[in-house]
Amino acid sequence: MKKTGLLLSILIPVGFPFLPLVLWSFAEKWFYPSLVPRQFGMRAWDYVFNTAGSQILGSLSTSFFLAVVTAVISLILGVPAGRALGLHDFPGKKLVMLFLLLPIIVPPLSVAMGLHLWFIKMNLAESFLGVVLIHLTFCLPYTIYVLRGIFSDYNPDFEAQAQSLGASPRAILFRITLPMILPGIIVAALFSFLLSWSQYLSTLIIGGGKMLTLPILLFSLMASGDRPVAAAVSLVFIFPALLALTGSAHYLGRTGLKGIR
Amino acid sequence: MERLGLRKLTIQYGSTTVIRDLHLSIQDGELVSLLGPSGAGKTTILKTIAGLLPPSDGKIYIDGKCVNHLPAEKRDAVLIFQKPLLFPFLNVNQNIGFGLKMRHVDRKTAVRKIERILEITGLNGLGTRKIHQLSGGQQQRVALARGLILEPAILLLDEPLSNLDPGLRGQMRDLICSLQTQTKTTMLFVTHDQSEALSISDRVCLLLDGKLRQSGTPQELFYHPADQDVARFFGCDNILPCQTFLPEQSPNGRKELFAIRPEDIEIRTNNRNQDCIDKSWFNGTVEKIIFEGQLTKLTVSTSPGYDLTVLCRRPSFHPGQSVYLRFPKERIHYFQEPPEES
Amino acid sequence: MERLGLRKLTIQYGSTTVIRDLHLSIQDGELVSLLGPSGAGKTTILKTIAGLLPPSDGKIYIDGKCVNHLPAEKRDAVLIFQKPLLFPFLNVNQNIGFGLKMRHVDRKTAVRKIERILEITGLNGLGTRKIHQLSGGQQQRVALARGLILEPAILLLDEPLSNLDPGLRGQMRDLICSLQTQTKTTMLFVTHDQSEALSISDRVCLLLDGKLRQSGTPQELFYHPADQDVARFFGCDNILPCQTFLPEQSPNGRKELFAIRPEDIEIRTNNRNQDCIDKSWFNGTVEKIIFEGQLTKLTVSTSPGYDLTVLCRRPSFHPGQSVYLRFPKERIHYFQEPPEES
Amino acid sequence: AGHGNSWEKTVNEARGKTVNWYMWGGSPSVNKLVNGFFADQLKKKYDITLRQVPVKDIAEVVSKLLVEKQAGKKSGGNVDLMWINGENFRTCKSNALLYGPFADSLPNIQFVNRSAPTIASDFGTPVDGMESPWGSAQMVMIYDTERTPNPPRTIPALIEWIHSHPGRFAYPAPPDFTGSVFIRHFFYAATPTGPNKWQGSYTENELQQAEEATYRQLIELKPYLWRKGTTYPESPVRMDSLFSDGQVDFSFSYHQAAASRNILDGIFAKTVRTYVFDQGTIANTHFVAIPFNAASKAAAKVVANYLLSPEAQLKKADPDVWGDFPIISSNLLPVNWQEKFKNRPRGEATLTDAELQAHQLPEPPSNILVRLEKGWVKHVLKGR
Amino acid sequence: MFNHRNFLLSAPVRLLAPALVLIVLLFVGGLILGFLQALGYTPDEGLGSLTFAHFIAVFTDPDFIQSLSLSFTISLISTLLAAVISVFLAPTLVYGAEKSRLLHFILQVPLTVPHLVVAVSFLFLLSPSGVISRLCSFFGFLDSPSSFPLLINDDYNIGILLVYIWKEIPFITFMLLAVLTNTGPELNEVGATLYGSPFQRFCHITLPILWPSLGGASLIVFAFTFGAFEVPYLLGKTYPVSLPVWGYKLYSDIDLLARPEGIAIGLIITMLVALLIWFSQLLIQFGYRRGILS
Ligand SMILES: Nc1ncnc2c1ncn2[C@@H]1O[C@H](COP(=O)(O)OP(=O)(O)OP(=O)(O)O)[C@@H](O)[C@H]1O
Ligand SMILES: Nc1ncnc2c1ncn2[C@@H]1O[C@H](COP(=O)(O)OP(=O)(O)OP(=O)(O)O)[C@@H](O)[C@H]1O
Ligand SMILES: [Mg+2]
Ligand SMILES: [Mg+2]
Repeated sequence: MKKTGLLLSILIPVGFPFLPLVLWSFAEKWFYPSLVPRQFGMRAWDYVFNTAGSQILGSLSTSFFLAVVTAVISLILGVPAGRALGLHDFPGKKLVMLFLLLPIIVPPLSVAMGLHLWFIKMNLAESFLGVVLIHLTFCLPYTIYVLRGIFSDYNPDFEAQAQSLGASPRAILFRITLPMILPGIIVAALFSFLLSWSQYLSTLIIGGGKMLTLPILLFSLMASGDRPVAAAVSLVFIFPALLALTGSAHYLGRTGLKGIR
Repeated sequence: MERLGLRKLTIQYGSTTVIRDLHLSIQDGELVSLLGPSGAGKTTILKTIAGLLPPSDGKIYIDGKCVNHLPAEKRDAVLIFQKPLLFPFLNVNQNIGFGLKMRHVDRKTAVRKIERILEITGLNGLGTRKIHQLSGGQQQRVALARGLILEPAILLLDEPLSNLDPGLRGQMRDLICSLQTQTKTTMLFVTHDQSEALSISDRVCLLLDGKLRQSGTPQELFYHPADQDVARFFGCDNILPCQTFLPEQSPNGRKELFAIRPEDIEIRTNNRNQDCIDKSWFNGTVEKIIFEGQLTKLTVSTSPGYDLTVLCRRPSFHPGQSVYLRFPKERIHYFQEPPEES
Repeated sequence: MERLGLRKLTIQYGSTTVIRDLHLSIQDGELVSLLGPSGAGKTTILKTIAGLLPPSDGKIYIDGKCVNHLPAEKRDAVLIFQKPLLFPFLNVNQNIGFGLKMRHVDRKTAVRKIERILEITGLNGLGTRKIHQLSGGQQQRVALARGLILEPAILLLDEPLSNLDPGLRGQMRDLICSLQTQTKTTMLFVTHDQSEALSISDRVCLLLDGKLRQSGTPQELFYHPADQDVARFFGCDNILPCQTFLPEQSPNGRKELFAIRPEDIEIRTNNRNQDCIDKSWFNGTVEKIIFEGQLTKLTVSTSPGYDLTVLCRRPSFHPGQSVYLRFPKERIHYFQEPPEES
Repeated sequence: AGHGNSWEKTVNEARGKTVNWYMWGGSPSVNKLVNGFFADQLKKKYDITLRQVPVKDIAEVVSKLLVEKQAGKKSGGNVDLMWINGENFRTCKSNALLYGPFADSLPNIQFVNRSAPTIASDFGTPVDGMESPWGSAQMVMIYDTERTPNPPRTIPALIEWIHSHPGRFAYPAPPDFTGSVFIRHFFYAATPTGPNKWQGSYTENELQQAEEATYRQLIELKPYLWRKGTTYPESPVRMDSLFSDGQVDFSFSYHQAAASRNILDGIFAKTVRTYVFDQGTIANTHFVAIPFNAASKAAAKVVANYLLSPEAQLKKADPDVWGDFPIISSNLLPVNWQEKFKNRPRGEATLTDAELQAHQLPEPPSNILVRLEKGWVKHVLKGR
Repeated sequence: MFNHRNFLLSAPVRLLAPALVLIVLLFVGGLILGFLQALGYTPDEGLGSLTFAHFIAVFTDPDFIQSLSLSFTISLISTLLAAVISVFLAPTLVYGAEKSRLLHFILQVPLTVPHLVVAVSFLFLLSPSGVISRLCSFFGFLDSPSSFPLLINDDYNIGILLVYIWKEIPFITFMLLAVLTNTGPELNEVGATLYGSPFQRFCHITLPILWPSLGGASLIVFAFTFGAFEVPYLLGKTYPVSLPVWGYKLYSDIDLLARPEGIAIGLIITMLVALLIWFSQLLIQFGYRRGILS
């Protein structure tokens, strides 16, 4: 009973903002002050899937590959770093940690502005790689942050046990270490993915509109005032993120997406 | 044949020496226990033998070959950790077969071996269980099976029983004993529990302060401790000066202290005068009586000013009572060497 | 005066009943221990008394008042948990003074009380330490002090020693005893360690399978177990049919089984024929000898086909040897009631 | 023939190339036209892939080119074509950010009356073939015949109307281009000698006086605006929503067919109509330009040329598609095309060509435009 | 190449090196390059023309104080509100519905929704003709549409605050939930048996437990909202604008001279955030010394 009340008091405020998005995306004619659209229709969805389909699909895949590549690189660099910070003690650890985790707090705006000119010179601006690099500046620290937490609860004796049972270092890495930290890897990957997925300004500065990601497309659509289309694209924008969340819900466990921004 | 040999083994963490100049030799088929209090460095030794820690000095021989420069996975010594450390993403069979897989043993042989080991460790039918579906005792048995199946030259067991309930502990102790008899696996068994070490092993090695203090049969260590610390470790609190208690018995001037086990002291009420004329009896007062079940522990203060611990069965004393005590001659243990200052 | 009374207390988690119809009464100044194996429901009982779990049936009286409907903070019972559970964000003084602060005791009185309790728990000078600067034993003492300072009607202690090293455990046991004598605090002490329960308490209550099986002095439980399970819990494995072993001694037909403690069985080699003419001696064969230190455990098979456990000191037997055994009449324990089927 | 030859070379060179056309992406109907019809035709005719890059404000692209120039990126730029005019063109031209002149080499330029002042110069900056025209537009007022049967047809009448209907009028905050064109009408109204004054010579003093009068009017109007002028709709689109939601009674657009489009999309009610002020409303031409470092310059030229084709211009003028004015003069076209242009459909809320052309005002030079925008921010918005 | 034994055994330095190199190059490098540009460095003129003029121009602009205080108020209020609500929400969830996976899932949803989308949906909700206004008018609370209070592009930044609060409450709550589930209910139970009433337990046990991570989470929220662009851009007033919006507008101005000022504003935001971290560290240390914290 009490639990149901609690559930509702969370569900309603969380769910309410989705209501106008859904309603608008199906609205054909909806004049103020009628409560529900006077006429429902698929114009907006038709625009999203047919008229502008290739553009929206294109930006969907740009966003997606950007986020996936960023997440993968973050993991490749972040797993060793997280291990060092979570498992080892060494002089200067605090300072290194500050360095590696500071980009979580500093807004990406300043870094992107600073790097832009040099990225242009090195032909990195408006390129996939350039945008991946700028996303890495804040995704990698988040990955390290998550994996540090995982590794500080990690028992390296599992590796020693495997080695004593005859496992080579390579076998240990792939058969023991990675499976053991798999939940952490999934969470970290999800973090990176979501951060990169929803990034607007730094993508715009470095990608210059050429890297047409969903947020950039949505932003330019917002100027159109075509509310049904903006609502439909917004929903398209949320959907993969929700899918990723649902898919990894099992690994997130009780701590959930602790620390995602 | 010597399965394991340690020669002048010294192990350091950074600059602190944990183990110094350790010598140890274990023969084929022996079950040796390494006994020591918490923090003595037992795990450290096992890890070094297994190749998980580099020694700072000394040599390690397995089956007569020096293995100092072999990595852990190439040594024929398998370490079983204190916690079962089963891989949670593998089932029981896969856990037990892990080592075989690492050695590329073919599937058929592996399956046969796993079946046999499940049998002798009493895990039949649990092969396809997930790890979290096992009880603590079952997990520990899987961990044992995982090591045993590799038939290593030596199996190193790090307090495999300390995480178990007292009831289970007895069962597992028996299981290890019977496995050892069945498979003739040479084992080095680490524990901090003396009764475990005394009851399970052919030979006990006592480790105190990073040094091997004494090595011998359980009875040797228990009844003939090499020094005061060993005696105290085995619960012999009564370490007394010869001069005060045994002025004439003292066999030669060099022996200054002797030990007598609490359960070896004879104690009587001093109202039955007829027997107490013997000069070997002396006076004491009962200070404290603690019933501990099979034995009751008395603290008795003696006239020379020493508090003695006496263990006896079903005593009929009460605190404050005056008693007679006697040290049976054959139970007195003189230390071989002059005791060190501590 | 009754400090704590439990009447027909039943506790359930969901639909599984953990404790059924428990009766218990603790008088002012008593130290009662609640003994039971892991999972017996000991913690559950303490939490229920303290008000942290609601009982599903029965009444709880503290100082004669029924407290069933009082929340934990209004009950005059303080629970000390297995882990010290000190507040990490407070120092030692603040931890100890926590309860006083909750009661709005004025600063001066609080400071005085804290000083006194630091004194008697041997924590002088540690008052301003941070929690993580304390050793495990010190932490446990702070936890004790934090409860004691409130002078509750009853102090509930949940295995306060089980997380400590064996050495420390003895010291803390002595401390609790002496605190109890000094402060006359009524205590309910939970443990799964029988020697702890036997040595520390005025009265022991044995909990098995959610039921209170026996309650009495340590000696009563140890030597006069109410039933087979109690006997087995205290290590008396020899539970034998009267008809086979004591056909003529059996006092009346109803008693079917008797118990004899392993250390009470007399054992002799059967080559000294002169003594063994007594009819009370019977034959056996030594199967297994396990040296456990103070006592050695023998498994002896008897001609009626029972395996007996015998504990004796420094035996000179060897496996396979034929021996004579005897059950001293005065050590035989007949069970009061017909044993239940199990 | 030589001319034709080199164009053939251009077309050949353009084959298989991709053209990134950076443009304002705020209009779904324009997006649809570009990504749909234009892209399909270009692919079919020239094997050119047209890729629209929608941006919020083309000024961002200009500043991007500036940085690229600064960074020395002289070729391989991502922008092949951009939709541009006015101040942005002036900045590009004066900073040499443009490739050209190229417009006069386009075959289809023959359909354009190049001597018309609005085509020869862009907000007072001579075009010089550095950009190619592709459409023109005129500001129209939008109202709902049901709510406001008799809309005010002069600026003073509008001011009066706002006074008597507090809170029912809003305009987007300059430098938004619709808001900016709106205040230019006030500026023209505040110019005693009429709008053409600024096309010729004028003194700084005269300009200042007109400016100040404009700001005075607008400041004085503030309390009667929507939300008492504390905030402004930040885009024409936001103003359209306010209008369609009945929050305000007028909207306006720098695009004469926008209202018809909105009625079709169900955003405006069917009773919405447009009108122009009696003194006229401002009209301008929009162009496409090729940046100095564009990667596919030839293909960009082919696209610019295609945009001037009668086919593309007719499609663009269809109110169902967009409704933008054709930039080509129908009298320069072949006869069959002349017919088609004459009979092309118009949206129901769109005024006739004659009505609109009779009420066209020129844009002031872009330096005046910039001064007005900055001055508005300073005096009207920030109140300094 | 990658050596597996190194991964398992080697010194932390080697594990950290790749990540450190990347962060130092991109993050630290970006800040330094930004600083150079804010000082007026251009590839054409080189280092010769360095000047603090752009910083001075920003600092002396009367808009600076306005923008700063706007950004600061938005961040402060949204952080405070989100923190306060989370502090009450987290214990309620842990002690009230610890095992409800569904609830946890629902609460995670806002974390995955980009700020941009939230801003769009709140625009649809709160605008004068938005869903809420329609609801009010449907139930007869409004006589005319213009009597609906302005919640978007308004003087009090209600829309921005609501978006941030909606997004950040789950964020802080999850940080706190992790602490509470790690600590378990035992300390609270101890408090109860030591006579602490529920309110006393909340003040003297739950709050001190939550304090460190609450501080950390709030710091992150504050820094993020302080440096974020999308939400104030879409939902903010025409004037004054928040610091990041102002900075980006200057940065993307077609007047090239405005660009260094834009970068300068970006760096000022960074410096203010760094200052905030330093200051909070100082506060914590002060707390340690005074024994307020431990
Ligand atoms: N990684 C390490 N770095 C530094 N010192 C260590 C490390 N591991 C253990 N030590 C120290 O070495 C000593 C021996 O540790 P070890 O773990 O071998 O003891 P142990 O005999 O196994 O104790 P236990 O019975 O508690 O398992 C201890 O004093 C311990 O503090
Ligand atoms: N929250 C719970 N929900 C359901 N069952 C529980 C819960 N807590 C304990 N139990 C079950 O109740 C029984 C009694 O548990 P309790 O913790 O009281 O045992 P205990 O005697 O204190 O054991 P130990 O010596 O291990 O502390 C156990 O079988 C346990 O599995
Ligand atoms: Mg160890
Ligand atoms: Mg318990």
